Amino acid sequence: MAVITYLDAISQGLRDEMRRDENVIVLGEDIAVFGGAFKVTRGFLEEFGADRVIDTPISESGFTGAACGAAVEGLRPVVEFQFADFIACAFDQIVNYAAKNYYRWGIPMPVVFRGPSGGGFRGGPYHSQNPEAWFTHVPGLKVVQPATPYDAKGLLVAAIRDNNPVIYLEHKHLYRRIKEEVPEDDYVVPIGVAEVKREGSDLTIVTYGAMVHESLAVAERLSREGAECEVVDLRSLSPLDRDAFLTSVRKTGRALVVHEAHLTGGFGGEVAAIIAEQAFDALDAPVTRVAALDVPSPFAAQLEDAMLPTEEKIYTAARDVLEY
Amino acid sequence: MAVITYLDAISQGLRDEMRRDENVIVLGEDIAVFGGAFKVTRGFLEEFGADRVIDTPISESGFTGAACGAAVEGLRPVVEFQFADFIACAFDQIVNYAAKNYYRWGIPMPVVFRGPSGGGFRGGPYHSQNPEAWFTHVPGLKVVQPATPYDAKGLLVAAIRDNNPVIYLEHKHLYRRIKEEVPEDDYVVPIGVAEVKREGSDLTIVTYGAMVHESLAVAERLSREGAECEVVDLRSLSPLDRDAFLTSVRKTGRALVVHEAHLTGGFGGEVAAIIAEQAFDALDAPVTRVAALDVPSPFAAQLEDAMLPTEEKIYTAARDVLEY
Amino acid sequence: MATENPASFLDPALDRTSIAPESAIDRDQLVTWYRTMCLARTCDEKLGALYRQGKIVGAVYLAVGQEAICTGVVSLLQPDDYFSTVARGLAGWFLRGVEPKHVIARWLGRDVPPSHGRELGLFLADIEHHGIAPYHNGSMASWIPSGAGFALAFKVRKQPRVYVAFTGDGATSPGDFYEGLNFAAIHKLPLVVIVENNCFAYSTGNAAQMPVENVADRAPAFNIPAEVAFGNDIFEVRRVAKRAIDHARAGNGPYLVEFKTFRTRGHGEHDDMGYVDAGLREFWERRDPLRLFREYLAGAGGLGEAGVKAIDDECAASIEDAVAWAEAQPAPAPETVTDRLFAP
Amino acid sequence: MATENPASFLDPALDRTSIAPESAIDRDQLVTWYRTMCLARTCDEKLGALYRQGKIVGAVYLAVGQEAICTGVVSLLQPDDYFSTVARGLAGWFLRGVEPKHVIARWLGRDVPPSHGRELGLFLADIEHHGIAPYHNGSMASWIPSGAGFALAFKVRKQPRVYVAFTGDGATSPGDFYEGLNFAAIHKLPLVVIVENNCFAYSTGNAAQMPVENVADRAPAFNIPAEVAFGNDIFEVRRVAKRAIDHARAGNGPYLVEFKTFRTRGHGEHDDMGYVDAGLREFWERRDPLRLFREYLAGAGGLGEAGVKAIDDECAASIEDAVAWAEAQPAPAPETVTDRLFAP
Ligand SMILES: Cc1ncc(C[n+]2csc(CCOP(=O)(O)OP(=O)(O)O)c2C)c(N)n1
Ligand SMILES: Cc1ncc(C[n+]2csc(CCOP(=O)(O)OP(=O)(O)O)c2C)c(N)n1
Ligand SMILES: [Mg+2]
Ligand SMILES: [Mg+2]
Repeated sequence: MAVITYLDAISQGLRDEMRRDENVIVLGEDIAVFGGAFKVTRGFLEEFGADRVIDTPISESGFTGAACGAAVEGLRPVVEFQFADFIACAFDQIVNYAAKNYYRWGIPMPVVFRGPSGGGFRGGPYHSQNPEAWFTHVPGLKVVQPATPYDAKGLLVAAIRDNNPVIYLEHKHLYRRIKEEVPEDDYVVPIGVAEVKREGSDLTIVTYGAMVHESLAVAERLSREGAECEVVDLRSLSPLDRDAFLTSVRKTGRALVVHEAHLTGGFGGEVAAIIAEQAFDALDAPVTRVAALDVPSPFAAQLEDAMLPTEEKIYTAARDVLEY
Repeated sequence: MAVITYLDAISQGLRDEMRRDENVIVLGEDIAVFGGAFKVTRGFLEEFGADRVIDTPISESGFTGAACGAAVEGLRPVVEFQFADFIACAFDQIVNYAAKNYYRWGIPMPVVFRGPSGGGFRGGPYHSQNPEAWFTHVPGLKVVQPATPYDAKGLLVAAIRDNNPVIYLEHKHLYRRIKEEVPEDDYVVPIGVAEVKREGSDLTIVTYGAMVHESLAVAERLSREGAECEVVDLRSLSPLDRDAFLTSVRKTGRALVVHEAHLTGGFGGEVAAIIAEQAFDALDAPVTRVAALDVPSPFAAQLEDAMLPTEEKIYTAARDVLEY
Repeated sequence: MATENPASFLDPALDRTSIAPESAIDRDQLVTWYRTMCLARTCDEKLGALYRQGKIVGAVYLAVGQEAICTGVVSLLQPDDYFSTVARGLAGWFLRGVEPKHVIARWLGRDVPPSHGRELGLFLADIEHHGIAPYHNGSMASWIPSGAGFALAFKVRKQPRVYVAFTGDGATSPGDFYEGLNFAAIHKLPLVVIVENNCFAYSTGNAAQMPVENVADRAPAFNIPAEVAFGNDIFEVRRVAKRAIDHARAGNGPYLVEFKTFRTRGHGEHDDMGYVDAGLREFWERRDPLRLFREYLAGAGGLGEAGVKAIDDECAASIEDAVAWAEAQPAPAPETVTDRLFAP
Repeated sequence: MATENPASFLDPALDRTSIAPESAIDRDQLVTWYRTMCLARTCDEKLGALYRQGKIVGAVYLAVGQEAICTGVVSLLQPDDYFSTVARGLAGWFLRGVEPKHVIARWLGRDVPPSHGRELGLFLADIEHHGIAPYHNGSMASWIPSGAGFALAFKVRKQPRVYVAFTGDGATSPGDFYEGLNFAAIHKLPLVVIVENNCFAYSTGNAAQMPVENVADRAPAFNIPAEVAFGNDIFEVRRVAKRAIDHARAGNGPYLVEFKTFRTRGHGEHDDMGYVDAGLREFWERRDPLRLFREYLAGAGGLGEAGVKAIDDECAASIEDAVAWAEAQPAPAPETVTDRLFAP
């Protein structure tokens, strides 16, 4: 098993599926000749040809709709948004066509929307957003957000094989920073199954995406201080593995919910609400959330750091919950 | 004071503002010659002329963007989406232009987006949606949702006078069903201020929009059974009047959150999470939510009724919380 | 109003009140098409009545006056071609074998396939049985990108199939119309766009929708061929649509045909059409497609008045039967509401 | 690649390496324009260096090779006209009085107005001081609808002002381009669209973006006039843009001008332009707008080699000063992050 980056794991999963199944095609801006803004599809055009690796004009709604139609006809398109921010331009096709089609007609639509998302690298207001909460509120969509190379590959393969539209949010700031051993062969990480990334008995941190890493760092720090955190990585937001975090919270009695998206209306509210309702009797402290401030992502480092949830903020909140 | 419908209250507020301020213009599909799909702007073309009452082509993104630009230049456009469902087509302009403009440049953009929303009248998947949660997660937008004619007029006037983009969601199913006395003259209902629509000591129902009426009906029914519910109508979701419902929950010790939008990822999660965190010590029962099922809005009456939160479902949930 | 002088957009040769095929057409074919159009008209009128009786709730949208277009176009398709309609495509469905009783049952919200009460009767997708593709019929023009996607699949698989997207004039204003056609034109996909320009998008006349006289005038933006034709003459519809379909099937890319037509009912039955000029209405009523076809069939077409009347009667009876069947169908069970959200 | 034979889209008369105004132009004017272009070039090159030094984080986007377009166009505007740029409009800003030091400070994320560290240096809106309108520069083409909105406000208020929306070729593909221009054309709004067709949208050549040879070929869809011109000759730019601006100001509605040009750097400085054919690069390098203008000025323009060099040196010095100033500016205070979310 080779140690590869999160980015390479995504590439590998996608390339392998394209080799296995000729129905898989990829489309998006600058993904063919250029190999993608982040080079996820580097070499794909050469290997799979222009029929299966399509450079589109800048027209997110148009190519999303086209992918949806092609999916109904049996192709398995994987759409790359150059930045997840631009998924807003394809919003209607996703929430009103892709999401509702099967419920209305019983006709499957196997399409994957890849959204390079998240901040932390000074991308400013239009290259840093975390759009998951727009989609977790839309019945009929699956939404996944891997934190590690292993999960990135396994969830992408699962998404491509799924017969439903899947929003696959890959965090740009993890692309080259995060590496691990990833099996070269075929495996899936099932959609809808969370993973306990670290066990602990004192506090449950429910998180996903980039914040898994900050949360694990906080857990290590707290462990040195004598408190053991259990870190539950949701991986899939929709469908949601409620049991995974409820079981954990029932064990620890304390819950901290962490994500990089804005606090208000974020998916953490949903998770916190479920814990508060379903694990009420088990709670020894209020369910607390750590998330980005409710302002657009600013460009300057000092401002972006102030806006994003950081290890420090998670640590402070965790301490508060532990000491409640 | 005349008794008027919710629909007429909206018309009146809009007409009055257009009379008072010549910068107010309206645009949307079929709003001029036809007076609007729901006749909110009936007679406006005749009174204010084609420069201020503009029938647009079907191009939500285009006329939304145009309204935003005109707003920066000092007009105060009120955009009508024929159905709130189609706001998805203008999503990018709203969340990425309107919402972020002031934060980025300090230049105000006074624009109102009217979205006739909600179900209950067999409109099917594309004419019944409640999109508020997409927007409450976007910093820079104000989001209001009136339940009564008085609030409908007062919030619309406030929205038009506000120097920020405001999403104004009016519930179609209230249009002609709900009537009350509404002052003919100029008043505003301030954005960001909730209202206790009914006082009570045993249970707090936090709700907004159409569900205010179902909640009040449940409160009456429970009152006959000996339990007094306090019904807090949020009216504004963003900014959110946290104190209003936290004060109430601290008094009653029990909270039920009710909205017509889908449960998962709905704004109720945010409200429940806030209560669970901020009023933890006051809670005698888990914070519970009642909302629509997580499926697209079906057309058939039997299915739509099964999908929507009903008086019966609210009643059952309220009883459970009271008896916890 | 752009439409005040409707004759201006009709070629004088087309502005006529009698129609005929160019070459001999099988009698059975003629009868099939006439029956289809008549059935659609009868069904639509019945739907209007059911709405007024309060049996259809919400709203109802009829295609009265536009039947020749989809009948003519769909009559040219191969069984494995796909098409999608918007609100005025009943005749096209019938020609593909959809039964009126199912349509009515769906308008009544009954538990019949494929949507089991979830969708309005207005919309239909049933690839398996009828080659009617699922499209997103909420937002106008959203079916142009998806139509391009189906056509892309045909092309990638080297199948000589076409996708026909019917669309209203109003639905040519959204960005999706542009983005979808752009994609189809770049890749030379077999997408045929049939614009049913009935002078209005809801209440909004052509002039308030677009700065050009015809939708077809926009075709240069996509470098594709386009034509404008009279849409109430089924033979003219077939003549023009054939060029479009042949072009697309041969791998030459998309083709747009704009048929000028008119809906003689409101946008929906709640709409009294107060925005329509009397002259325009009258102009088009004289050119009612069913009447034109009927006159031809009863006369030169050789069916005789009695032959045509027999079809009319048969349609009336079959719609009555269809209503009876539809009303007898069960409503969907409430507990099915959460079924079938995700495909296995 | 559509762009393999670049000469094909240039009128032979424009495919030239020496330029001159049609009629006499004030020496001061010429110097102002040259200085503006030179300042922009020098600033861009400095920005590239700061990026390579790691002082500008993330990415940096330069306008090298396109300076004649915005200089020429903006030189024609009235003070109360508005314009918006996308990624390659530095010279236009400078001509309107924006100072390089502010631009550099903003690229460095410093606490300077109007965005106080919130926006990339790439984007600028400052109506009050420079008539540069705030547009939504995240999503391509979103500025065409908003540009139409500004123009609508001008029209409603009967002001003889115009809005100029600069846009790339790639940004003519999104639906917003169509919806916005459609709206502007219907209402005959004073919107001038200046397409800087630099052959690529990021790495994607024109042929993969559009089924027509020129963006201007799409103008019939909007029933508006459009022209294609050589964008590296400031005099040609002014000649053509003047027609567009006069047309719009006179109330005749929108006008589109497509300037053919080239960016001689990558999409951003991280991009090595591996997708660009050597011949194309060379073709355009010979037509570098600054070089063309410089040759004219040093020769027929009457400034002499020394006169031009003095300007070059002055620009170099002033950019050095600007960097020093910018680096000395404070970073925004973290606690300001939540300020100014809502307007009072
Ligand atoms: C994006 C969007 N906006 C608004 C609507 C509401 N709407 C439904 S039909 C219609 C008019 C359509 O006109 P046209 O395309 O000409 O079709 P016709 O009804 O004339 O057949 C409108 C505005 C919609 N469905 N989608
Ligand atoms: C809707 C949208 N999709 C994708 C992007 C990412 N993006 C930024 S610039 C660019 C290319 C723009 O090309 P063009 O308009 O030709 O301008 P140029 O960079 O050549 O000046 C792309 C794809 C975007 N900003 N907006
Ligand atoms: Mg129409
Ligand atoms: Mg370009």
